[in-house]
Amino acid sequence: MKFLIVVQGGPYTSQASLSAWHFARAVLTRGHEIYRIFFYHDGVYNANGLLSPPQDEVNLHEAWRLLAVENDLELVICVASALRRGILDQTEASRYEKPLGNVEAPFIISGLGQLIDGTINADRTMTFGS
Amino acid sequence: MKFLIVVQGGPYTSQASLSAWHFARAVLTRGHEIYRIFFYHDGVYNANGLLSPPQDEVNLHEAWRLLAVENDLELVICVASALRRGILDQTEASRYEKPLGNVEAPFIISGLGQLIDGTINADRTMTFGS
Amino acid sequence: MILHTLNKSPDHPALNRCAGFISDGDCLILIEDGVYCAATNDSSTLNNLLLREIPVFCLQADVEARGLLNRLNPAVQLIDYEGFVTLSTEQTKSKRWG
Amino acid sequence: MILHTLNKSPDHPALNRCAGFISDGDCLILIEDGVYCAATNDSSTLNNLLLREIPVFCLQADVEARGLLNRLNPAVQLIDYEGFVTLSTEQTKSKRWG
Amino acid sequence: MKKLLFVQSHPPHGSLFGQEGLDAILAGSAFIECGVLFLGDGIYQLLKDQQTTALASKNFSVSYQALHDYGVESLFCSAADLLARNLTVADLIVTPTLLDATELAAVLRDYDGILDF
Amino acid sequence: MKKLLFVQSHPPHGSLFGQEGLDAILAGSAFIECGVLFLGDGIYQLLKDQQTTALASKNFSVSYQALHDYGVESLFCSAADLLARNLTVADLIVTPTLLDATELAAVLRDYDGILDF
Repeated sequence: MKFLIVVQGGPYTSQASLSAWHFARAVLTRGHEIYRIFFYHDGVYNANGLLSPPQDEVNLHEAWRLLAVENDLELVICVASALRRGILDQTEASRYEKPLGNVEAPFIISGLGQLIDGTINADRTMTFGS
Repeated sequence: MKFLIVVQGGPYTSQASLSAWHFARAVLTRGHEIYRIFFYHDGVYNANGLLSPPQDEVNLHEAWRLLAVENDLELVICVASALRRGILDQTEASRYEKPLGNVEAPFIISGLGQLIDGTINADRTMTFGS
Repeated sequence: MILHTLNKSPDHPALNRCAGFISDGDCLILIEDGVYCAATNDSSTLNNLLLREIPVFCLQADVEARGLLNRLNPAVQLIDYEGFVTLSTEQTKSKRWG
Repeated sequence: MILHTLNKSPDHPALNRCAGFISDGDCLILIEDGVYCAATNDSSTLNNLLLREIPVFCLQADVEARGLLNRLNPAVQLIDYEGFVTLSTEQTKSKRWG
Repeated sequence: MKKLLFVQSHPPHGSLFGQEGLDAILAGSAFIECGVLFLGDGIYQLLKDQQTTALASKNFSVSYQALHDYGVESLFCSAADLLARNLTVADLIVTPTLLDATELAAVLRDYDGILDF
Repeated sequence: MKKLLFVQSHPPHGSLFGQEGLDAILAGSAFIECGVLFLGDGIYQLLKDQQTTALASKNFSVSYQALHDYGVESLFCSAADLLARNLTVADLIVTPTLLDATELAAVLRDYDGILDF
């Protein structure tokens, strides 16, 4: 089966990101497919490449990045949620005249259409929120 | 009277930042002094200089910056809260080998001692949270 | 004497929990989603506080934003942010509920 | 058939609200702070669901992290994240409560 | 999938859930048949006469009036939630269908997918 | 100011309030006399036998055992909150003083400042 996973909570602040990450790994372990992971609301904070947690805490940005790279996953963050929270890739940084963004691949900034497309084309949608 | 204002909520996500900003302006209008504004928990997201909200929404980062510059206020963000949320000034960015931080003056990264000092030395502490 | 601030609707346990901690001489200000606590006249918790002559305030900007200006318990007093500041100077400390 | 996920303690209105929406054939999984809902045996809402033979699950990692392993309502079933995935494949959709 | 249900359960202005949820509804309407269920304090999003100037918050609720133009016709709320808040449909910007507990559970079953805000 | 009260009202792991609140308590103890009040679900922070390995969350609650070394001796909780959760002090990592409603209100009055988490 194909899963859409929606993450609505910021890293650490709520447990939503950690739960979603555990769930995503279990989806793959069970032999299912992840159609897309969509970060909405405070979930977009997971894409911030500057996350620098203490060494005895999980680095959730890095955890998502590794999971995506190793399994060729799509990590999509909502552009509207991201911009107002200061989560920008290089393209958006240039557009808004900021010196440098804080988002890099495999995180991709895109629109809400990717959320709707996911709910339509995945077999299951699982939402994790705060 | 001297006020310590503590902001524990992220911009937009909760109303805490907006309420704190209105309260801070009213403190000054009433002729009182702001000893310090301390950003803790998700409040540190207010310091992110990359915030790019739509034009019909208040830019809370810019609102705090202007209030601080015009009134010579201390905007202090907690270092531990900030690092794990990816809110870094240039010094911390270098330390953690990130290309560039996202925090500039008048926001200052400092420790929890500044929160305690504020509660001790200000006449009143007002906390805004999510 | 304590200025209690409350920012959650009556759907949440904050109002009931807070009420037990309010002593004579304290006051309560409803802010943000807390103003919904004053949007009906039939909250026994709020009415008990008012009967005890605990002053209860609502932040006007929050009331207006939520369309509640004509729906408030008339015993609750509207104030602006400057009034909020004045309250905080009159009380010796504040406690947040939410 | 719906997999209901719930992530708030019984202090919040989520459990009671959720219960009214659970139909026969649905199941409920308590995750994150939701596992506190199964930490006592005297929740009438939870017991009503169990009486209706609605399957109720708790995520084991969340239970362990909160020190609740020996405090759970024995009618609630412990599962891991893979079991969570299996439940979500067995039900046709999911609804989040919190 | 044929029909997607959006659930709004937070009051407006205190958080961004309502506004970002509405953005998702508008996006969804371009792709698929959408319904909206207002639960608990979510119904407060539809209250008339929200004046956000003094607060400097965005009055996004007025955009619910545009849902009809986007082809979103199915709006639901709980009659009990409305009553508990001393509200009637006359107090609301748009007119959702009032449902009892059995009908509400049926709405969840009827839709092929659910997005929660 | 002479005494500062920290109020912990969130359960552990579901949010960062407990952990960041405890950081603030430890910081406070270096400067001033501190007390801690556990309210509502906040008392769950003190529950014994939290095993966070599988969750990969930080087991910060064990640090409450160090409060004594930091000179933080005044820990309070509501007897009613404990009872409502089927807990006794034997279930807790450290032993707070159990208070009734009148005594709890007196604690708030007694401290010169309050920090809420």
